[in-house]
Amino acid sequence: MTAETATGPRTLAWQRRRRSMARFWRQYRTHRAGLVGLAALALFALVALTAPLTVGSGVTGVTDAPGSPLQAPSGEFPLGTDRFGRNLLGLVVWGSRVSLLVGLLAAVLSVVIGTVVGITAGHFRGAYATVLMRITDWFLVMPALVLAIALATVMPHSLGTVILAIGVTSWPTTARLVRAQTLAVESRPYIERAKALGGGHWHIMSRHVLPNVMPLVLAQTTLMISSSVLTEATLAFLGLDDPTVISWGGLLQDAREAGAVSSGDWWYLVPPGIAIAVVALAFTLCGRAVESVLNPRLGVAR
Amino acid sequence: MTLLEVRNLEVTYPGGAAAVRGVDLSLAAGRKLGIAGESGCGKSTLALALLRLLPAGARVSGEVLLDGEDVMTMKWGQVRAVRWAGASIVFQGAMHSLNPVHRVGDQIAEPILLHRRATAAEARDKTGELLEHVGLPASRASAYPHELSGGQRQRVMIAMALACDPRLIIADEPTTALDVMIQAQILRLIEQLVAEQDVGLVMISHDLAVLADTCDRLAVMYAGRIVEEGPARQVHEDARHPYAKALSAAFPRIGDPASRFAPRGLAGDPPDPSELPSGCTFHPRCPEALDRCATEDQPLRDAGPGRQAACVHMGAPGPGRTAATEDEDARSTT
Amino acid sequence: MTTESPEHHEPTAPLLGAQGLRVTFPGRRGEAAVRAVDGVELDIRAGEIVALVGESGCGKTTLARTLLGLVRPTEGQVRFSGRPLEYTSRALKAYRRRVQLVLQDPSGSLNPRHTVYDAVAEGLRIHGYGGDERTAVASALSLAGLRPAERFFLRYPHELSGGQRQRVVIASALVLEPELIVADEPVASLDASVRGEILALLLRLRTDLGLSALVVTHDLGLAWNIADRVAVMYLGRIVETGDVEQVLTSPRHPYTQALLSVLPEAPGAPLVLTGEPPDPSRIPTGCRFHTRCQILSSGEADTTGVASRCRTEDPEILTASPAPQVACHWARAQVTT
Amino acid sequence: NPAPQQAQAAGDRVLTVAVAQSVDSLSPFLAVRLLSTSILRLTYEYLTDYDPGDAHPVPGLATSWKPSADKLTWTYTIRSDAKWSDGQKVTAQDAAWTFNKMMTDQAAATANGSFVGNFREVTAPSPTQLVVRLKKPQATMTALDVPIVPEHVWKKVTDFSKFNNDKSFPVVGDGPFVLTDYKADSYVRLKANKSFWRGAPKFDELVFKYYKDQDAAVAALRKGEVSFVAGQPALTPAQAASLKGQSDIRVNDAPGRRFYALATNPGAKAKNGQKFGDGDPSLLDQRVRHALFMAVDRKTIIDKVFQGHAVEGQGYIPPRFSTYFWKPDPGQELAYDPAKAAQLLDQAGYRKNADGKRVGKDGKPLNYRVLCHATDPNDKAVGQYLKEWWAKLGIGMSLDCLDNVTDPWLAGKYDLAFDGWSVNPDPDYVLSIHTCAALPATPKDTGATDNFVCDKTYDELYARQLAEYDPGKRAGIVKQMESRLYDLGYMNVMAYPNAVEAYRTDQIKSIETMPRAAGNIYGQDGYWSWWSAVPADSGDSSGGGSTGVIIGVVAGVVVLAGAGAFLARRRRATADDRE
Amino acid sequence: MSIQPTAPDSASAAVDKAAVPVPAGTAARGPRARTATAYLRYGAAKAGGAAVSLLAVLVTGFFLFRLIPGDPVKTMTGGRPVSAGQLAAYRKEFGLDLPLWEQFTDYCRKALTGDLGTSYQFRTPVIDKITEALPNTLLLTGTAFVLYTALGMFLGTRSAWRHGGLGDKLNTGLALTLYSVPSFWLGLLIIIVFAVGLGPIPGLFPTGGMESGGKEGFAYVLDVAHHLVLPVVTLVAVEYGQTLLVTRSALLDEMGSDYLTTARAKGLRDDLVRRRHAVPNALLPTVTLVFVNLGRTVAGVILVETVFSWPGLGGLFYQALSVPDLPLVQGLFLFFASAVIVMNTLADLVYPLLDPRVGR
Ligand SMILES: Nc1ncnc2c1ncn2[C@@H]1O[C@H](COP(=O)(O)OP(=O)(O)OP(=O)(O)O)[C@@H](O)[C@H]1O
Ligand SMILES: Nc1ncnc2c1ncn2[C@@H]1O[C@H](COP(=O)(O)OP(=O)(O)OP(=O)(O)O)[C@@H](O)[C@H]1O
Ligand SMILES: [Mg+2]
Ligand SMILES: [Mg+2]
Repeated sequence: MTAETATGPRTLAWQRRRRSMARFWRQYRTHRAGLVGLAALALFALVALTAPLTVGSGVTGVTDAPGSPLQAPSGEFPLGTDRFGRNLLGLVVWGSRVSLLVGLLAAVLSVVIGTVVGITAGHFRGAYATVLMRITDWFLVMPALVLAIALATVMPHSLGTVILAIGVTSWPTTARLVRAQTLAVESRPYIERAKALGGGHWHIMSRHVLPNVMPLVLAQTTLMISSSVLTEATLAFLGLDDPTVISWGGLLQDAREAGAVSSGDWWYLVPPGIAIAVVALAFTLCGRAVESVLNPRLGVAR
Repeated sequence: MTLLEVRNLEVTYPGGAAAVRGVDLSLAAGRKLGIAGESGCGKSTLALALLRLLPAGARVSGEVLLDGEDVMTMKWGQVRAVRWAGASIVFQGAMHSLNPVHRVGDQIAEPILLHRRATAAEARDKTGELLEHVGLPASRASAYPHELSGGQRQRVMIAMALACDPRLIIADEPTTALDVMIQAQILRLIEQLVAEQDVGLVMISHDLAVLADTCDRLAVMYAGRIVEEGPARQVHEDARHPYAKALSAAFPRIGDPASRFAPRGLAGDPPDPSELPSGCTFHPRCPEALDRCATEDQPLRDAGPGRQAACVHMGAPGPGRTAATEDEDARSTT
Repeated sequence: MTTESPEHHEPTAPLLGAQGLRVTFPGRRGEAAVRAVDGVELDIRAGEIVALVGESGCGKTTLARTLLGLVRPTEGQVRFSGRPLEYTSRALKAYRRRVQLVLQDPSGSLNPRHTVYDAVAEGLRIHGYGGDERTAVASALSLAGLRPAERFFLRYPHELSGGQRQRVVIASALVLEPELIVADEPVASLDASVRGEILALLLRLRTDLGLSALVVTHDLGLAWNIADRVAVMYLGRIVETGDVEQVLTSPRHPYTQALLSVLPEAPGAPLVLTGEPPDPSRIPTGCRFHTRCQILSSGEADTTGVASRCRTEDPEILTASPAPQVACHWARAQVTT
Repeated sequence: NPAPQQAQAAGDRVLTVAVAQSVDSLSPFLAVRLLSTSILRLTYEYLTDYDPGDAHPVPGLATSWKPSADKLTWTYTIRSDAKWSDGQKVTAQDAAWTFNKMMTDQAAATANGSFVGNFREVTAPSPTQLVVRLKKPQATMTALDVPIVPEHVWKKVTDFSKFNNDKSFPVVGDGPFVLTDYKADSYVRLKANKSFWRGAPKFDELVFKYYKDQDAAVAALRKGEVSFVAGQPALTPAQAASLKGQSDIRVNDAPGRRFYALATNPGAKAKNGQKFGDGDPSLLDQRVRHALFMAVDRKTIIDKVFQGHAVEGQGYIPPRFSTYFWKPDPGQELAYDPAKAAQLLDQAGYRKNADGKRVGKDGKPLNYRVLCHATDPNDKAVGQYLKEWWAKLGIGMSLDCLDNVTDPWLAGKYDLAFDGWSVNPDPDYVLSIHTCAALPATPKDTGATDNFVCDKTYDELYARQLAEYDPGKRAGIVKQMESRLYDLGYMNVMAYPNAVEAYRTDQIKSIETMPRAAGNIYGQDGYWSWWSAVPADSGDSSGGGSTGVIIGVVAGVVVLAGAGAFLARRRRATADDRE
Repeated sequence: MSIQPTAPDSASAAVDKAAVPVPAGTAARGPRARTATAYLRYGAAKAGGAAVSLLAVLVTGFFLFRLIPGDPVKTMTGGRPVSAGQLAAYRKEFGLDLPLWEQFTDYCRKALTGDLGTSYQFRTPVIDKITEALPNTLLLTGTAFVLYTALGMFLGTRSAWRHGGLGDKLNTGLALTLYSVPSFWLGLLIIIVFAVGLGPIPGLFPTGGMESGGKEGFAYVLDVAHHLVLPVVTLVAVEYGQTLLVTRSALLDEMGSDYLTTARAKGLRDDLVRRRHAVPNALLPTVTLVFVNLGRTVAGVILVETVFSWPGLGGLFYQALSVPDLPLVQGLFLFFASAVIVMNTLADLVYPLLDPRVGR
């Protein structure tokens, strides 16, 4: 009570945010799968962030590789060595940095484009929206992987290219979802009320639409990261990544190029694949949990 | 004999919401019982419980005797046989109670085929008849629900309820969300059909005035309980329970100078069924509450001939409700 | 006739007025245009509560929105304080400080992600309120009957009951200290027991603050409860208007009569109009009500000798004056004979 | 352990070879890819063949040949016992028609036009005599790798640029095998030509089966689905190692005919003197080129990247071609010596700055772009080593791995590039690509040049060897050319990768390698391997045994039936009372 | 790759339209005739939209691949020595000497007649290469599509009907896990285990390709089926999850519906309620997904085709890109995009036949 009575609007806002975070967390906690996903993500984030301390950039060096090529797992190399004799455990740990970074950036890029397009197309009707939605539809029918591969082939092989290729091809789903949500929000009476209060376009989009599509966007981002990680791995596997950068997909490609599949060198192939799958799964689980907490109508995790 | 006899019915939803808490009701064949109460007081839950239609997880106890047989202890097969053939329901919001992708004729014919094992042609004829009966051309059988207006859809629901000539019709807010004029049409239709076919009617509404006009007897529910029960007119015009009083005052009589510039309502908000107040659940809002109301639950007590009210001001708890009901049944309808 | 309301007979200049207002929506996919509002003259004076009643789809909401400047009229004009409403965004913004809207559905009218404080302060923020926001919000909330106001600041709409939500909506309208409130079905979605409290609040605001109000409703009882004047609308047109007591106790238009007769406690047999409410994209010629008119179908109009006029001649639009008026050939004939 | 599959039609002995490369065309006038040309080798006889022992020319369609004294007229005697598979006799006229077509029809010259570029006239005075008149002496006249086609079939072809020879089967030919069926990216089937003049092949059928994925091919070999896995690309060290341990499988790890090199952009220019491209100017300094190469530890590359399946690079021509193999003198050799490399760079004026980076003449740190083939794992692997080694020298490098390196390459937009060629028994071609004559006429043209090397001394030597019909003397000149190329430092051979391939010994009893002592099987200069392959007694590889099919189908049916039964049971359960 | 149904117009329209009651008067006069013309109008609108999309694809197909750096003719000749004159001749042959605008109109005109140009590397008409590989891709994707759709819908329905139960949890868990697995990786593992054979598991299936060759009649069919197993299993494993999840959530959404209570109140058995009322309604949004998936799967098998050496369009595309074989890439791109558009349009056209609320 005392805290509530003697506070200014700023503190109020802060309190409110803290409260809603707490409420969010309380509900999130009830989703066991979401918690598992979150724990896995925390673990991976920790591993990726501390990689310079734990394994160091030295693991990627080929000239001073510690082992001999393709050694099976042993005490010295828990996951064996790669074709240069590098420590695979270290590489998988180091690779998490690129895989997560690319996944994250590509997803953010894609979701940002999608959200901007979706909100504006939903808010402004008329020609602008029609054109925008035509473009969106057009991108939607483009086979995303085909387009991403084409883009990655046309542009120089680098991480930026991969991020761009994923981001540019995957936004339309978000745009459509956000637009649908925007339309739903805009049909709510409080928008009418805000207009009647004298609020302009910016006020309505920023104060009413955005906060209401945010849950969707957040959930969508999480899900999108999952698919971006997968797409990154796919592009890397197809050799469209920067070959000197270590990523999980790149490791898989290395493994395949080295003939690990037919030679039975499973330790080269299995860990990066599992890492990809676990991260993608973890993001998906978190995304679904977030989605069902923030937007129970979607009915995903009921 | 009584058509429907409900004894001490209780329903608790999985979240802990005690939606119906010890309801006793009875209804003779050919009579009309109104159940009033505000949103969330458990009216629909009660209706669903009568045919064991509540979602899995809801805990139900008590007895529902339909023609003397307890629905609660029947085997599922028997329950299904009772449904629609014994008692049918007209749901709140016909908009959503009809399957949007099936033609209305098929939906009406579905229970006929299911319970009567009639041939398809017979069922089709019957469907046409039913539609004509509720004032729709038989040709509308081929329409989809979305092609009908709200009033027409509600008529379809009523035709469907009549499909298997049930002995009891439960109408859960059949006219809510309809326009005044359509509402009047539908109410008239229901009254007429009930009179014609001699079926029992349980009509649920939040509009006390409507019920008072349509039904023989009226039960007012509050927080899952019946707080007042008696002949319809009397309950509406001269309520005993303070909640029923407030409710009936909320519907002003046009031309009554007392209500001009004097809207009347009840302070406070309806209780949350999962966190009911102690004692009499109405006491936090009650203008006449005594100290003991906060701790003591108030059972139904006699409140005049054929009337009961669950209020401390009514004197001693009443003996039995059945006798009084039977008495009152003699009263003719308006 | 009761005389509880002290101000309502004083002849003041209209605060808000509609002049020959027409709103037409283009038809969908080649269908006929929808004439939602089809020639309305209506004045609301300072301190007056006017009820607008009518069946669903008759154009009540559209009229209310047009009065607020949310819809531009196809024809006619809205006048506020004697000046026609301008539709530049600056003029609209200024106008919207003085006229506020309260909607039917309090749950929908509140952004689920804004706290009560935000919802109430929104208007202040939009209009760049210079004073102490917190105090303004608190006083608006207490005016609306939410006391102590601070207790509600951090609540989200879903933590409030329906009645409380509607109070928040009203508070957020009051915070800008408007002169007039347009309330579209303000209590339709509320429980019967809660309804009275909200209506009482509206009445109190009028007495305490001199606020005018246009209350849109389909509930005649509500008009009886709080309004000074009532306007009955049918298919985009006002067909009867006058003091509440007069119109509701001795209605003259067959439509008003039918509306009143179907009320549960109404004396006499209900006059149930047949058919669905007609469609505003196909307004009948002649009197717009003649297709459903019980007077016409019972032959009474014939007796009076107005039947053919009913079918062919559109009764003229009622003026904005507060005097009782009816747009019916038969009713007018009754008076003259 | 997998038992060899049973033949589906007893007696038909099929040799199945797993391949990855798509056929570009089956027309001898269009096909340039290794697989396509190998198939053409099998289906059309050439004038001459190479001896499987030491690759000297041996009779093919021509039983003998001889140049005129002025070195400008060559006369070939065409054998009279060769027949086309449709029964017609093969005559000198067929050969003359084939060459003339290539000389007169642009489209027909697409694939092998270079062979006839120096021809003045080709005639067939008699069915057994072919006469070729040259504009200039040409030492490669016994190495004309041109399939001779039947005139009576091919003269009906109107547009050679569009005709792919893959529509009507069997294809009329005169090689050891007859092409009987082809389905793009699925298989190529050939039947033994029982009336082949050199004798019928031992296998009845030869099938090239597609495994786009080499691991799949290796697995197929292991299971006996195929008899042979082509070493193109070579089996990876891991695959070779794992196959070596397996009984019934022999890994053929033979000296290859390729060299694997690091090419340097010498400043691309055209014959008209116009310069183009954007090669780093510092690379024009021989010391820099030498320094870069001296920082490359070839032994590590052999050990780590090739894991022993390659030989350390020295001269331009691989040791497999003993006649032309050359290696640098100890004094000339650019041995691995990072310290000396650094010294050389210092001398050349490329000193380290404060950050330890070597700075170019323009004051910017040196940073070379190395063009690499995205599809070649070795490029990427070696690239990583180069990057680290050169970083120690203070030179930056970025690896530009592209699917299509042709474009920047032809435009001269690179600093260094991974380069490699398969060398023919006659080295003329790989030598010619470094002559000034091979440069494009203008920047707009495409020349035959490899990486724009143009050196007077080298060109003189090249002209001399081409006119030298004495093999011994010619070899001497070729070695001098190699030495000159080595010193120039534009082509730095790092390794000669081995041809690593494998086959099932329970399906192939014996098969001829080339060279016979230690050589490759797939992609030979001739048809020796497939022609000579002897089936093992136990049977063949029929590819995808019927036992497997049966077991698979049975398993599928069992699973489906089980699932069906399960569902039926569940359905009955749900139909019961439940709400 | 999101888990949400990426429903095109129709699904959202279904919701919008349902909320707008159609005036009663209109339906009264001849509902049949009205719906038929309304459907035609709707269909025409959708087809028009599709035509616009196809045109847009055509334009992009042209300009996107003009972005590829370098000279297509030099690329095409693969670095073989060619004189400027010859290059010019090639340019002329492939129409590359014309101004861009004319190239474009020429290309459009030809594309509309099915002429997609000639492949640089195979020197055959692109359309021939596509028609050659298309049946193989269709066989693979078609089989997988039918299986994963059936499996996904079946399991999704079960999962939703018993949601919250152990079976549901296992089902969704497995679906989500497989959904997160890279398809190529799964393919490789499947090859190791079931084609190469691991430990006691014999390698029963071929490691790749589509046929052994040289078989005819039933033996051929059996042989192809045998080759089909592993790639199909891989595709089904990675794809069924989405269908399952979408079906499940659609059915869950539907399960709260009042009309299901009506159906049960009528005395219908539980499984009848499900079969007759819940599932058909819930599957409506899934239908769109199903069609869209079919279009996407055709374009999305690149990896699986690569891993299993399947001679289909995916492999062709990858091969074309690495040259790059401009006309082939362009042709395949057009083909893939058109496939998706056509499938989307089909979904839009089928939808109103299933759901009376849409498009009338
Ligand atoms: N499936 C459910 N699970 C949990 N609680 C429920 C469920 N259905 C209803 N309730 C709760 O039970 C109480 C009674 O609901 P019910 O629908 O019976 O009310 P009602 O009187 O019919 O209201 P209305 O007039 O709004 O229809 C409400 O508080 C509601 O929130
Ligand atoms: N934006 C619009 N576009 C087209 N038609 C509209 C629009 N808004 C309203 N209408 C039509 O105008 C008519 C009047 O609508 P309005 O909402 O004003 O009625 P109402 O009297 O408020 O009804 P209710 O009591 O149901 O709220 C209706 O037929 C409606 O369909
Ligand atoms: Mg209810
Ligand atoms: Mg309205």
